[in-house]
Amino acid sequence: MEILHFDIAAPTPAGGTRAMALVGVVASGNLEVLVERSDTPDRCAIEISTAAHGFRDLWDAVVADFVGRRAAGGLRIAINDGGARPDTVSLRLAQGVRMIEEPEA
Amino acid sequence: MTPVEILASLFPSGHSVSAEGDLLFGQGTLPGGTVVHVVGATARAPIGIDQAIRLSGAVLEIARSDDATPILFLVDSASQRMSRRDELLGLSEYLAHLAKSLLVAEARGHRTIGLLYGGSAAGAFIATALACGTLVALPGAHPEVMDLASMARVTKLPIDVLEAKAKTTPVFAPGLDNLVSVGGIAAVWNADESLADQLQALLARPRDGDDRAALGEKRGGRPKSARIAGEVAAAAQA
Amino acid sequence: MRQWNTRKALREERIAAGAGFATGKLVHPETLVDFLEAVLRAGDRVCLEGDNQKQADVLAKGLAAMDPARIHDLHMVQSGVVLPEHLDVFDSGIAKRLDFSYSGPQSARIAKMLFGGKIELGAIHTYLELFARYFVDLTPQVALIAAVSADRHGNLYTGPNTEDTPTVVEATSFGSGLVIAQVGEIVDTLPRVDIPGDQVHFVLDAGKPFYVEPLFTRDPAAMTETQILTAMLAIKGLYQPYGVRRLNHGIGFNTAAIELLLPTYGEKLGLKGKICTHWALNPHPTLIPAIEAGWVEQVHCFGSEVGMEDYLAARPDIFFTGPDGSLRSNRAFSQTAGLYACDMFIGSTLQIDLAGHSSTITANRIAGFGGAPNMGSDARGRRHPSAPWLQAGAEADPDTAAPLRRGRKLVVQIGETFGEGNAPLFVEKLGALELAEKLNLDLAPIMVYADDTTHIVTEEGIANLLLCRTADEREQAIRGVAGFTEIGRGRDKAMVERLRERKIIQRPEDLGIDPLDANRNMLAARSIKDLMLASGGLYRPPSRFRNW
Amino acid sequence: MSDIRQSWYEAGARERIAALVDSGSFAEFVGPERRETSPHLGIFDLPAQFDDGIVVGSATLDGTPILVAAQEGRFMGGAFGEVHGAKLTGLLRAAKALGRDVVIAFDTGGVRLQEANAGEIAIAEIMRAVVEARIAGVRVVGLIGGRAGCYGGGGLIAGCCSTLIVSEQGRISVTGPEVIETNMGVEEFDSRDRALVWRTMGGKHRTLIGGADVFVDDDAAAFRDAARAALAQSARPLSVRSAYPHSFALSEVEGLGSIDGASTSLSTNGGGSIDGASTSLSTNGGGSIGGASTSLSTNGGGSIDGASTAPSTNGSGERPGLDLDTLAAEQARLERRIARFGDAADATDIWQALGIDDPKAVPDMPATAFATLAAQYRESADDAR
Repeated sequence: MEILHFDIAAPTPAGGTRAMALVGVVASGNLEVLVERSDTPDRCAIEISTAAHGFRDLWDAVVADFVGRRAAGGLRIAINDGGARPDTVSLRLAQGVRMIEEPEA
Repeated sequence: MTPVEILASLFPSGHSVSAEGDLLFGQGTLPGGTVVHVVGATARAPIGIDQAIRLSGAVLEIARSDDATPILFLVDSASQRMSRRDELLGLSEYLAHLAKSLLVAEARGHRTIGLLYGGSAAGAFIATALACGTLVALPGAHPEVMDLASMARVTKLPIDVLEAKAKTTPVFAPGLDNLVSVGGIAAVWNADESLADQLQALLARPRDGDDRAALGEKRGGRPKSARIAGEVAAAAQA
Repeated sequence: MRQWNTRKALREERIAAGAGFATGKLVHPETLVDFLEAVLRAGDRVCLEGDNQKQADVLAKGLAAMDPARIHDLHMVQSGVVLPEHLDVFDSGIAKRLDFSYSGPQSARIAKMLFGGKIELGAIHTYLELFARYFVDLTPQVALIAAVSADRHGNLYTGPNTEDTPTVVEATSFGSGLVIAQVGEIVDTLPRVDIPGDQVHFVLDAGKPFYVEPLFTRDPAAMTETQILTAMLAIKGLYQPYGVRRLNHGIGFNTAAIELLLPTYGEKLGLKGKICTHWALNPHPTLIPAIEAGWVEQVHCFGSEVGMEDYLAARPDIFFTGPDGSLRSNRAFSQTAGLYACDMFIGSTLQIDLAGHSSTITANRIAGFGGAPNMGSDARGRRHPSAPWLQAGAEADPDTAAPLRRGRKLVVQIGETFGEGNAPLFVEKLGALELAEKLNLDLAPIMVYADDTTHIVTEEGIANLLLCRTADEREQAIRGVAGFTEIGRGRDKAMVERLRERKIIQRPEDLGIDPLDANRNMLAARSIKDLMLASGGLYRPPSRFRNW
Repeated sequence: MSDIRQSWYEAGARERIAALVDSGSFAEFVGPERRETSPHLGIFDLPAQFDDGIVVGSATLDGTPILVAAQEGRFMGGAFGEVHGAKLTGLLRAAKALGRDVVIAFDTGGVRLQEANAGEIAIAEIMRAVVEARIAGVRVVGLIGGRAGCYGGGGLIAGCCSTLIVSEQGRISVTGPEVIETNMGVEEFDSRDRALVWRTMGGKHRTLIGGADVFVDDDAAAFRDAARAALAQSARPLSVRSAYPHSFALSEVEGLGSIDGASTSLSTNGGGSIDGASTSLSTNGGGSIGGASTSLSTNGGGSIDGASTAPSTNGSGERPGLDLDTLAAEQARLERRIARFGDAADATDIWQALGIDDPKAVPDMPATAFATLAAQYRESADDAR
């Protein structure tokens, strides 16, 4: 497994009060994204565990785009990757943020 | 050891165990006077619906009596029978029913002891040996959940790579030692000593719940199972 | 004195040679190989019928079993290179030269054989183009065709899968060539006559139906959220604003998703009756929900689809059917319809370059074209107006006076930025170019040329190439929807934003679409079983697609 | 789009639980945030999943506390590994201790190959835990309708459950089609013939031979309704349970049970299914029929009469804990199955022998029509499970 870490500035803090959100599943071409809160509201930390080695640049681009578009501040994100395509990664990250921002039941 | 040798060592004063195809039924008396029911699946034969229903029938008959006689299950089987007919008729129900019969017999006070003296695999292993309250084995027994060739096909790893990995962990490869490590087999008996003595000693110790996960943890084959099961059970009762 | 009937005389010779292995027109099945060796001559131009669906499979086996010492160097002119036997004849030397259109399942092997020099390649055609050449410079001397049944006079019933047969027979039989048909059975009375017996010289009772591939069945269960998003973008960003009513769809999952969104998402947008009413299309099972919901007025089919026969027969208002009730398909006519009478072609491809050329040919696979280059091209001979055609023409050329301005067919490439095996859809250099260099071809096998392509749809958005005024704008418009591929990451971000202001690029949010809304619950059917139920049990999917 | 049927087959483990239990009532045990992943997958350079492919926890269903588990069939085919199995074992042990019913949404190919030995023992531990919980009077309801089916050891665990609820897509079997084909040849089983796979192992066939109790459409709401109905019959007061910690003598609790069963099913079925419930009470005292009629009525009307005529082998409206009588009845049921159908070459032969006029039409039948047919012709397992 290759482990990648990103810790980057995230201008927009995530809303909502949920402590955790989980989207996706570890399957071929898919991934799971576990979203939790951190105590640094202006940063987003992402840890990726992937069996597809050597794609750091691509992850870099996907993560930067995500933080630019979504309210990712104050989030700690852990990813188990089953070899997902970048568009699937983007979608899951967006779903993760939406879920953690959902009002609690 | 062969079934004949095993039965001779268990019941030196004789027994009534006889073969019915590849199955065994009957009883024997231990030197100490304890009567033991014997059922068996032998000759590395696969367990299909016809074998399973016969075995469960025998176990349920024993279970009916309130005399708390132990049941000894001799096991040397293949896997479950792989056929269209068996699956069409619901093999999963037959194997589950056999396991349930053993478990309910045990709950009614009959100790159930599996004695693995040969092979066993997959669903047949679960429904026979592993459904007993205590599972012991004889040296040379060779249980396997999945053979390495099949595993190589599914994991797309060459067999020699799998064999190398098997040296570092007992968790996936076939073999008696590996099943002992994960706690599936309580003990390996000594074939050179009286099996009767070893069975009498086993019966003299009261059985205290399902300790396989604890054994697996102690022996290093299953590092997390006991703790996780305990934590879930505790959380549910909190 | 010149003899003016040498071709017919040669045909008579072939018929006489074949008669020894036949009773009347009926070939003795056990003598098939001897029969073929008797009627064929080395160097013959032969059409072995087979396209992307139906196959004259028994005749193909017979052909491959011939002795290459007797019959060799054949010139095969056929739509599809699909069965292993289609290439075996080149391995053995029975055949030498090949002109074809499509080679889906054999794409890897045909590439290897072309590189190895086993095949002398004429050209890779689009269907209609190859059919055209049957009547000009590639007229077959022998045609080996397939039908459902024959009567004793050689009249043929082709059933729903008529496809190429009338075209092949027309060219061969009236060009003084020999026509040999394999049929599933001999009957006294045919349900209908698709091919008159006087155009057919021999009939082989194959004792079983010809092989048909269910090529147009897309399992809704395999459709992804991203494909659904691209389908939403296409409907709201193209079908709606252009008002596309007459169209053709490719066979990919993205377009199948569009078909399944019509009764749900399309309905919500109020588009029923305003889009997707008339089709040149194979009978896609995924179109069933839209048909049942009343969206579709008429469909003409290139071929049929396995399992759809009873459904088609039960919907004669929608499909072209014969007096017997079954579908009549015709590839040549439907391709013509797709070229001249449709306002949109939308389909998927494997590679798109920075100019907008697209190709399904990669370094190791030569899948051919099928019908896409024809459908995906602007018909220069078109003269009738329609709203989408005029609107597209105006976008491309705002300066010319309207009465003199050509319209434009909408030619749309739709796909995800990364395809199977995470291969990028967008590339610097097409595999087709590398192939052309390697094989020293005059033309790179481009599926849809850049100047025909009007739009590209990906999950990132829609690029409208009609509105681009320079090559640079065009390149950035393509980069602007190329996602995280290297092409996409190499975009000029400022310029892409300017293109977005001019609506050359439209993002999902520009169209009021939230990508997170794209989910499988929007599909009118989420499984093959749903399609079967939607058809009222008339659609009978092949076993391999079932999970019940 | 809330009016759209939620496909059980397509849903993930967490979506299934959300659809099954009362909104907001689910509390997960050892959840993904704990990152208790498989310690073995790394050996194969395979990615782990934070919950190891199973979600377990407590919830309420119509206000009644239950324990619930759902397997994620998309992660490693829902297979049992060490952690995955241990979570279910722990849950079932708690069920026995608490006397609380359990619902398990199966979706599994069986033992996880990469940790085969651990998975195999885990299945044995789970089966023991199911049986011990059932002996203590707990009801364990299995739901089967996922992509991975319920294969291998999963099939054996399912065979230990008190009630199985299945959809057409759900497959229950030990050996999978590909494995049979690989080991025994394509003549024995052509795994690519999917129609054959489903009519041999699928939900309709299992329903018809009594391998599953309740047939539902591929609809999360239908699974919920059927689970609710199945649980509604098990409301044995805890005092009764503790008074008879092991094997109940049937006669001792029969009277109490049927009264209890009657009031429960009447109060929860509600609306249009009261007729069905009262009919079944009058003819056979409830039992599993109440469950059947409830789920059938959710699939559309017209089937209640059929359901109420289905035979019952147990006159009790209350199902006692698993005991010898249950197993004796199951032994007889399974022996009868071999005697009746042991020579059948294909599922359609069995369906014909059951009296179904046009067995070939069964696979294509919509759920409602099939449920009606099944109610009339199936071999009911009733309490013999």
